[in-house]
Amino acid sequence: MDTSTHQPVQQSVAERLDPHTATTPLGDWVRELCDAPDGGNLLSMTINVIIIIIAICAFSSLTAMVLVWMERKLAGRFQRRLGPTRTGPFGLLQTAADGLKLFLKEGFRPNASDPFTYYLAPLLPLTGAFMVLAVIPFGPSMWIADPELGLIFISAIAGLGVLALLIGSWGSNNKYSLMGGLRAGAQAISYEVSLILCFLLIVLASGETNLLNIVEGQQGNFWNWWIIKLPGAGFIAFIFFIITSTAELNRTPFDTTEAESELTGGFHTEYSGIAFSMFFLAEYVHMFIAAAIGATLFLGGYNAPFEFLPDGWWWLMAKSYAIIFLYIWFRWTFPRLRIDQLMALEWKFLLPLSLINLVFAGILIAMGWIL
Amino acid sequence: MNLTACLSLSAILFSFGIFGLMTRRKIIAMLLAIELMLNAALINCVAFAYYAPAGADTDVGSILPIFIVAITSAEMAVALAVIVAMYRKRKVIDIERLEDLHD
Amino acid sequence: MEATLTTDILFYLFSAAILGCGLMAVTVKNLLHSAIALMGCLFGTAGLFLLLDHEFVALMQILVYIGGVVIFIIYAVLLTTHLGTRYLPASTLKYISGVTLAAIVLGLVLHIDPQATHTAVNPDRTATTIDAIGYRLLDGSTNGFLIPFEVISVLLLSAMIGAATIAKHQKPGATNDEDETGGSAS
Amino acid sequence: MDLVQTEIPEGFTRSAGGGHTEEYYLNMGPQHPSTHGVLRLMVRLDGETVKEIVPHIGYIHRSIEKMAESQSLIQNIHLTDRLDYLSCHMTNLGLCLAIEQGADVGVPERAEYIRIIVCELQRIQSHLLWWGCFAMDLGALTAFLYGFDEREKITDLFEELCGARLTMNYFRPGGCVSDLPNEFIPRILKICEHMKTTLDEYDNLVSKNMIIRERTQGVGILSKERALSHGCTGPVARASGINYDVRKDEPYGIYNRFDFDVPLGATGDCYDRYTVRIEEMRQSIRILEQACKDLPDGDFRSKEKPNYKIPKDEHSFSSVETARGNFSTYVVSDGGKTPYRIKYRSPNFSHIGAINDMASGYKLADLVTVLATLDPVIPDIDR
Repeated sequence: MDTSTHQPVQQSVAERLDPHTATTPLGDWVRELCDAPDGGNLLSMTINVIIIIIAICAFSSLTAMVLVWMERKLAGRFQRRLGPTRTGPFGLLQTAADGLKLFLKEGFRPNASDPFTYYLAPLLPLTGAFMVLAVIPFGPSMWIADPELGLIFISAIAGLGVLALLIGSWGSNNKYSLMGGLRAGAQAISYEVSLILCFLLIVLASGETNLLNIVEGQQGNFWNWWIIKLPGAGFIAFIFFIITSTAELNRTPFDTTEAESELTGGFHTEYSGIAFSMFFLAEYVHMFIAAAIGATLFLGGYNAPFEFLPDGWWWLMAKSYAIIFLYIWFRWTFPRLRIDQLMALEWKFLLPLSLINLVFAGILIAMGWIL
Repeated sequence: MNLTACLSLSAILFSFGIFGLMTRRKIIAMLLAIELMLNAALINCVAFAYYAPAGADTDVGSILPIFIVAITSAEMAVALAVIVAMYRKRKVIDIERLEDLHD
Repeated sequence: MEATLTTDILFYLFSAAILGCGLMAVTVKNLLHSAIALMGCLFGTAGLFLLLDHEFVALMQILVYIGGVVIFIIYAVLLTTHLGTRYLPASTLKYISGVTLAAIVLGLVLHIDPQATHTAVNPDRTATTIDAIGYRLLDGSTNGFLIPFEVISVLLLSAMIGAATIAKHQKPGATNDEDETGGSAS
Repeated sequence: MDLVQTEIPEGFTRSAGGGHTEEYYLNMGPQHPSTHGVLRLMVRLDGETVKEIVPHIGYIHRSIEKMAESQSLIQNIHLTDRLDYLSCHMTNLGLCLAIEQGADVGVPERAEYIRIIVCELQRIQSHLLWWGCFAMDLGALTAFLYGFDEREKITDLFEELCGARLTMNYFRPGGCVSDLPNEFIPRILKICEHMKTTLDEYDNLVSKNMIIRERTQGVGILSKERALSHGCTGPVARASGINYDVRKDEPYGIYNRFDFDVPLGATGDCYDRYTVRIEEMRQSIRILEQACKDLPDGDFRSKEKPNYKIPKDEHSFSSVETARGNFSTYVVSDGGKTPYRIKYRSPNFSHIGAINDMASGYKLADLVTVLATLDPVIPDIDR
């Protein structure tokens, strides 16, 4: 992953989007190899970009593998059983075996489906996931891109995930798929409103849209994290963030889009093999991303909970996995909501309360009642 | 890359939009064409702001698109609602089969 | 961004994507395909805006246009068409008139000032920050955009309410009544 | 694929696409996760709202009633296992009671008690499976495994009792095929104690869950009148407020000796059907405890006969309360070794007939809830 020491960022947007200005040991080595030690040329830039892409791909597939294993293990524990144990130590290789099975499976396309949309849809979710992964600050000197409008970038890209479901569900030419897709569209658009209101609260509190600056603003002890620093409002917003992100991730209790007992799989009813595994992979990468964003915004990102402890990517990982544990816990505990109850929850409960919470936070900030 | 290139790009995109608006029969497709034309206008806004001479008010290059986008989404919301309501009523979204609308 | 080889390559890549997807959007028969093509076109435009240092506009393009408007369009397509819908071709006369009109407009626009080539970028220019946009939007003076901003907010709200009202389901009772009398509104 | 069909499929009252709304047909099943087997429901939908449901049955019809005519009465007992395989002891008992009535066979005291114990254990077992599937249909997968975990304990007991885990074939005319194994009663009492705490746990996990309540209360209401006219029995009828339990109203065996309540629902919605079944498990535990306490010593079977014959023109009839309702057996004999005709009355058939009344007007997800609270066993419908 491309890294760089972080100075208080006042570079121009173009400079920061330019991978060849970032300095890293690996990047510098590439530049020296390409005879361009200062600034870089087209060749070194291309090579660096390719390195970044490989890093993201490797990271996201590894994350998905770990998360699938973790979900299965935890589900086993929640259900008084062991989960996978046979493949590799503690069943760690189970996901790899599953992946291998999915890749070797025949890619099957229903005869009456629309090939263009059917094959385009599985490609989209991972693309969005990679784009968001690029702006998450993993550590003080560990990030790929650091756009000034990081938070807006995330909310913009996060809204695109639903496109794949809509397109794929229509292209499969199956009534169950189409219903799942329409549900997904309605659900994603509705819950995005609350999600962005949660983001807005952080923007209001920190006065920043840049993710690195938001994290830097929460340095120090754990009461400097926004979840505690904004008394009450931060915690409420965090809970709303967990609820809305669960809905955006289409996980139980909001998994109406794939509701296997009603829609037999929803939007991915007709997908198999690699196409299905793309959806599956993206689902877990999205879960990590949502948790990482929650950790970054509310739990201080890569900052250590106490000043005397060193900051680093391990803190972000620990916090993200704590949130992921919550998601998994929800999934294996709650039953599913009905689609109309889901919409009522958003429009009659979450949205008004988020707005009130935002006003409340605004009052807190204006009066200076911050820890 | 220069201003002329940007403006030519936007002009070509705009003419695509006009072509679509003229030839399409489905209302949704016509809305799509209008989107293209608005997009061309956006490109113009931004390009002019980028190539503005010294002392010009370049913030407007970012603010005008906000208004364009807001108006477009308002227009789209109403138009698509009308289309869906019309489809429920008549099962047709073909513009030529809606000639009786003016009666 | 300075005009370098890299930016030129990127510009032409984005232009090709915009124009290719734009052409697809207005010519492809399948409505959903043209909506996807429009999405590609808008993405290309967003890239172009990033190239032109307008990060905020680019992100808004993705957030509102692609994440909102295109999804709405796709939603409407999903609700009103299904696979197997026959797409009637336009008449030749319409094609001819469309091409002619498009050519005339293109000629007019390109004819206005082909020589006005501002290749030089103002060296002192800075990218517009989101703070500046915010201050300008809430500025009540003659230079500010407070009144248009408020008007647009009211417009958006009324459009949303209007759209919800128009698309609202009729009461089931009303439909049944019409069925029983055998009269369908025409 | 055309979403809007013009012709009306068999059984529907109105074609889809009429009026100004977008109606279409959806085929749920015969292979669908929530139909618990090979039930096929044709549904007319308006968006997500269910307008009309037409159930299609017969996908696993095995002509058991016809097969019965070519087998002796004893040979027929194992066929009744294949009807309602989740309450096969009770269906066994139904046929045995009919044979005992027709062939005039007495049952020893101990055998009567064993029958009660085994039947009530199986009622709990069947309701546990239903509880798990119900939760799974509503999306709570963990409850499914919890239900199966407890069910496994009872299934292990049955395996020890008769060697089978699903199709027991344990009862015979005049008693049972074998006596209870050693240490059986203490283990049953242990399970009873365990089930009492487990049922409270279930209440915490599912019954008191807000989402479950939202999704079941006021959903799929079956009024008392409609329940009567559809011939619903068992928990479904009792949830609608019909105080009818074969064990109380037409007691068979020695059910009149035990003290238990018949839980009733008020509105007949899905939540009532849920709570009635949960309460039935508690009542079954009560019966089990009483029966285990009073279990006498003695024979487990009256003297065995090589063949049980029902005299000519003797019609024998019995009804038992299975986990799903009134299961009746009607045997007509021509005096030969094999019965002339056997007719089984299965509760599930009536329940599936009532599904249009219960689920139309609600959402598609509610149809799944209604189906889950009906707890259908498809082989029992098709026979």
